[in-house]
Amino acid sequence: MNLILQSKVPNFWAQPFNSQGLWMGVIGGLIVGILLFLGLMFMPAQFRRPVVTFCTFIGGAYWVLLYIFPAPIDLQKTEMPTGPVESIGKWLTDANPVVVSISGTVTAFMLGLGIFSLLSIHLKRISRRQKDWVYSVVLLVSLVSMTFFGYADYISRQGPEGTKLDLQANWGLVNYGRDLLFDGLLQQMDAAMFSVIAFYILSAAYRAFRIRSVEATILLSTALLVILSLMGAVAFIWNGSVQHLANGNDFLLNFQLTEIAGWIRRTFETSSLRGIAFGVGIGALAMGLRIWLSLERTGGGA
Amino acid sequence: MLIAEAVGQQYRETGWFGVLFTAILVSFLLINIQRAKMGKNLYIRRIAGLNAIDEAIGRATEMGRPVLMVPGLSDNVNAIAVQAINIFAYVSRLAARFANPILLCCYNAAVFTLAQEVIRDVYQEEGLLDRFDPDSVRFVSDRQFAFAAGVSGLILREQTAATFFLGEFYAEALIFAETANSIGAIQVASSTEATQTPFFIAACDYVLIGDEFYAASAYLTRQPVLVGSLVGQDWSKLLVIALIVFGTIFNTITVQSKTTKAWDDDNGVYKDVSERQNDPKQSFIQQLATPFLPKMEVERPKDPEAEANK
Amino acid sequence: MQPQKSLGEKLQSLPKQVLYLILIVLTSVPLFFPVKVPNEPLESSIDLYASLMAVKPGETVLLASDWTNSTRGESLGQFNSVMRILMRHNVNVVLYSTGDAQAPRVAQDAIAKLNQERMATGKPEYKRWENFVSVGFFPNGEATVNGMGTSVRASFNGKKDFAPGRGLTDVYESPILKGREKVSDFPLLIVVTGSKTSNITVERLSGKVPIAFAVTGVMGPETGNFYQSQQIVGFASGLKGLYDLEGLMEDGVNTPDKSGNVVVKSSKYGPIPGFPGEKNDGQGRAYYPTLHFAVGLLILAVIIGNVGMFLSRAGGRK
Amino acid sequence: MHPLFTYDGIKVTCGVLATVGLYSVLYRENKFYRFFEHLFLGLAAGWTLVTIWVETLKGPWWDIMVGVPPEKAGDPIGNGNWAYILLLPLGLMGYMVFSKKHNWMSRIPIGIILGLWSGQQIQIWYNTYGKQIAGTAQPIWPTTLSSLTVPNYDKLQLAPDALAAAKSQVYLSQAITNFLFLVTVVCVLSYFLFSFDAKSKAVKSASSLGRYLLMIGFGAIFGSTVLMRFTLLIDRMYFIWIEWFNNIILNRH
Repeated sequence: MNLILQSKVPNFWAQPFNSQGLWMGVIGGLIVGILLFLGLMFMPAQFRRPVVTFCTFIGGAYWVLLYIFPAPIDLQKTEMPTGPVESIGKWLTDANPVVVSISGTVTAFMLGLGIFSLLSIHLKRISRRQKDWVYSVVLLVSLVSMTFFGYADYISRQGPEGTKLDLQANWGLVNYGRDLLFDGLLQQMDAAMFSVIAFYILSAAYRAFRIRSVEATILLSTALLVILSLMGAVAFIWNGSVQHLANGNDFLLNFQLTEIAGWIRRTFETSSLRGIAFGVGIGALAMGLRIWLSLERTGGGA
Repeated sequence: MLIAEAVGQQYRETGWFGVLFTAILVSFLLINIQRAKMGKNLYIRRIAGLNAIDEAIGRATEMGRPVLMVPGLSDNVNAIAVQAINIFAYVSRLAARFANPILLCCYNAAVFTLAQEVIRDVYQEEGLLDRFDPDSVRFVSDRQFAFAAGVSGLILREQTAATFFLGEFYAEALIFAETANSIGAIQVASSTEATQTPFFIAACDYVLIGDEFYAASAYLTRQPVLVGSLVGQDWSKLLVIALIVFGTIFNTITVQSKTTKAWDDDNGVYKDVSERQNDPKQSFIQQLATPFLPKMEVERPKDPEAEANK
Repeated sequence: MQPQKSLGEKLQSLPKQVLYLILIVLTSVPLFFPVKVPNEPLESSIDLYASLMAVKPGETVLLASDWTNSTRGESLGQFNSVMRILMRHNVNVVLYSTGDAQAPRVAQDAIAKLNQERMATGKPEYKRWENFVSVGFFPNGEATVNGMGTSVRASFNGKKDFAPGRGLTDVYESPILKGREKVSDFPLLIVVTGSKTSNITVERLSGKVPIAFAVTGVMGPETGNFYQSQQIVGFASGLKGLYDLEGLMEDGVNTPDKSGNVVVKSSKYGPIPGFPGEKNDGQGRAYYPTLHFAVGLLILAVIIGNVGMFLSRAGGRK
Repeated sequence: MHPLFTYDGIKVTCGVLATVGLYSVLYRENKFYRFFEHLFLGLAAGWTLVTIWVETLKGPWWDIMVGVPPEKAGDPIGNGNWAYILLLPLGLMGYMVFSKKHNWMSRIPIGIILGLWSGQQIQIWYNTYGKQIAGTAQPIWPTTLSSLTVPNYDKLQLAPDALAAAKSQVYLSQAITNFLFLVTVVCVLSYFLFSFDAKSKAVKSASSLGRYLLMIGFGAIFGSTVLMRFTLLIDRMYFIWIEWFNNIILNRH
């Protein structure tokens, strides 16, 4: 415990930048990791599930502990914990950034798998001259060039001179390359694909919004009402005429379009969303619990 | 001092009730999982969308066209992705038996890894490993709309006969749904994002709404653990309902009970009416949910080094 | 030869491509003729404006900028309006992002443009490092925001930004972050987002700091949920919210304009000034009128479809 | 020089071409679309490879592991935490997924990520839903019938205390709204009760009512979403017609 609870730096875990101790630690850690790796490879089969179960449990246990274990009350950087309870609490809170970085980093290392899958599919297609192999070439070329320009641009922006490149005047080829590929193409295609949805909404609404069943009718009429209320001009005219009719009668004012739509959204939209949210939330909690305790086998064998 | 150690910061923020309530929910789940394990057979109501799965695959087999599956766009492998993959394990098991080609498009590398592993297992269990093509489970892109473009391209070129969109879907939901619809594929869809469900309803044949998605694996596989936890979820929902109803009644009564002078706007006079504390923080249930414990000081020794650095 | 289609069937089976073409035309033409459409701001938008105006000059707010060009249509305008208000109030901003790796860059570009606009009117530059720091992107959003709940400093640990003359420097060396360890040390947390990051923020930080949102229209409903249960102080949703905001910046709340009549009334607040005469209108003004045509087409299409259905039913009965 | 031949001109033109290319799928799947689709996927993958280091690994992993040159002596940021190296082999275990014999190992990193996620669910559940449960419990019986709906306070011009009193009432309309809100939440929630035999009348009627109420909610969601989608389309059209056609091709400003 003492080893973990060290608050002073440098210590066993945190060595000064570029110090011999640090690099020995890194290399040592790497060796340990590799040994662990090999150890697991040649581990008897019956231990496999327990190992996975254990790792999963430890991962979850941290957050659960953090949740239920009393954390020190506004402990300042300059203060030391009063007793064992507080020091454990402090340790849990301090560990937070470390734990936070784990899943992101581990996933990042696995990205190679994704790229591998992409490459294997498209290289096969090219080598076997399958249908559309030309497009696979396009994909690979764009992949490579984006990677190249991306890194070149990134490197050129390092160091105190980096800020200069915020001005286009100081750009070099690589900066232009990255800008063209990323801002000029990638981002624009993002926006384009996103906006395609507008067309699909139109056709979907035209096809599906028919007054066939009670449900469909409810859906349709609510949708139309809300849409109209969000169109400033329509709302303004409707409200205006209502205000004119009401002249001073506050009760009638409730029939302004924005009022009605607002009421529906407050009363039914928010509430039904909340109903769903409770259900889904509990579902996620249950699923989380099952995974944490490895109660179910992922892959749901029938 | 002792209090300070017993009651941590988080209890002063969310209160003991939060931890207790979560604990109750957890216990509900565990109890029912135990019940189910002990062979108590528990009832699950019919879920239309799920009965459609077999039909969809059957249709795909007749046409000899592939089945496309997308386990949502989770940023990292989480329960939603896992649940989707569990359902897809069931789907691909059927597909494998009918020797029907499958396509599983992943958005995240970790999800891809899991899917690869799980689907291979499925084929192995069925003893049909020769039918498994590792490229049928593929990573398309981890950029939302590149993924959308890629998958719709696949749908159109492969002319998929059945498509399953289950998991975490956002704006791209409608792109998939309409594309698949335009080639007349039979679609089963569900998004844990309630905001996307109406679009699936508009464009898909069968839609699992909200929680039905989490019920799916229990419904399909009838594993005791899953069924049990489903019952536990229902208990939890009932508890939530009970809490809401109790809170409402209690709230209503408190409001009625306090009376004082208040303005009657019609007759323009003061008159006796009960007064509601319209500050929600005052309502009992709110205080239960988030108690406002006073800030408290704790005497601690100073850390000399930190002082020095300051 | 195929049987002649009845009018009803025709109306029900318009080719998609035709609808798409009409939509393109309707969303293109009006852009060349911008007009001001009348409007009444939503309460949530007023609350957002009020909470922004409530921040005192010299204070530092957290601004999670989680949008990129894919939601430029709504988010850019919202971001600009929010930043305009803060800049005019000389409020310092700590930019961070959990939504997208590109978000910080996009936000900086937007600020650069606003700066040009600002300096063109003779105001001093809104300086990087002294007025705003860009903390950058956090890949694991959920956990990072969670960490911010315990200590902002710890979560920002190791993050750097360009300090004038010093190059990359640890953000916590910036004057505007002095003595702001906890999230509760900030008067306001604003999230401008086109993705789920808003939920993540509420789930982990609600109650620890006042939170205000500017979200895309699609997220309006779920955000309304948090608004109703007072987990956030106010929000602008989509183009409507943006148009509200731009209007509020022009007219203020409970404040008379030149001709002396109060444009926006609210019983909730005292008078909150606007910025009449300054550049308040942006995307909202440019896009909102066009929107009416597009939505009009949608409604028309739905009506046609249903009319067609009824006609063919009537035909069937004969 | 005509702006079309400046860098910005070329850049915007590329954007327009890409946009049109992707739109062409609306007519039908074609070679033009296929080209831009693959270009899109390629660029996206390439960019991911860049960000994976620049955004995900450099800061949160490498810099913390090897540390950075300290700004001033004894500055804790300067220290490197070598233990972070252990994450590397952990991540690499994922790559065993393709091995016939050791593919189980890929479940270890996945297991850890899942574990972390699951633990968080338990941690955040109450913080997410607690307040919402409380917020749903509102008074459902009016405290005054002096006015059926909420009066227009601005018009009353009351003394502060009287105004507060008038505001603090539960008027009939509010009571009804609160009641409907309650009913909706409860019915929708009971629609998601799976393990209760639907033969029991109460559950059945509640859940079927829940479904109708859901549809109102979905309708409203659809309504509020539609506008955003159109906004993005308008933004594209603005890009094509104003930023490209008007400003660059016609060279007008």
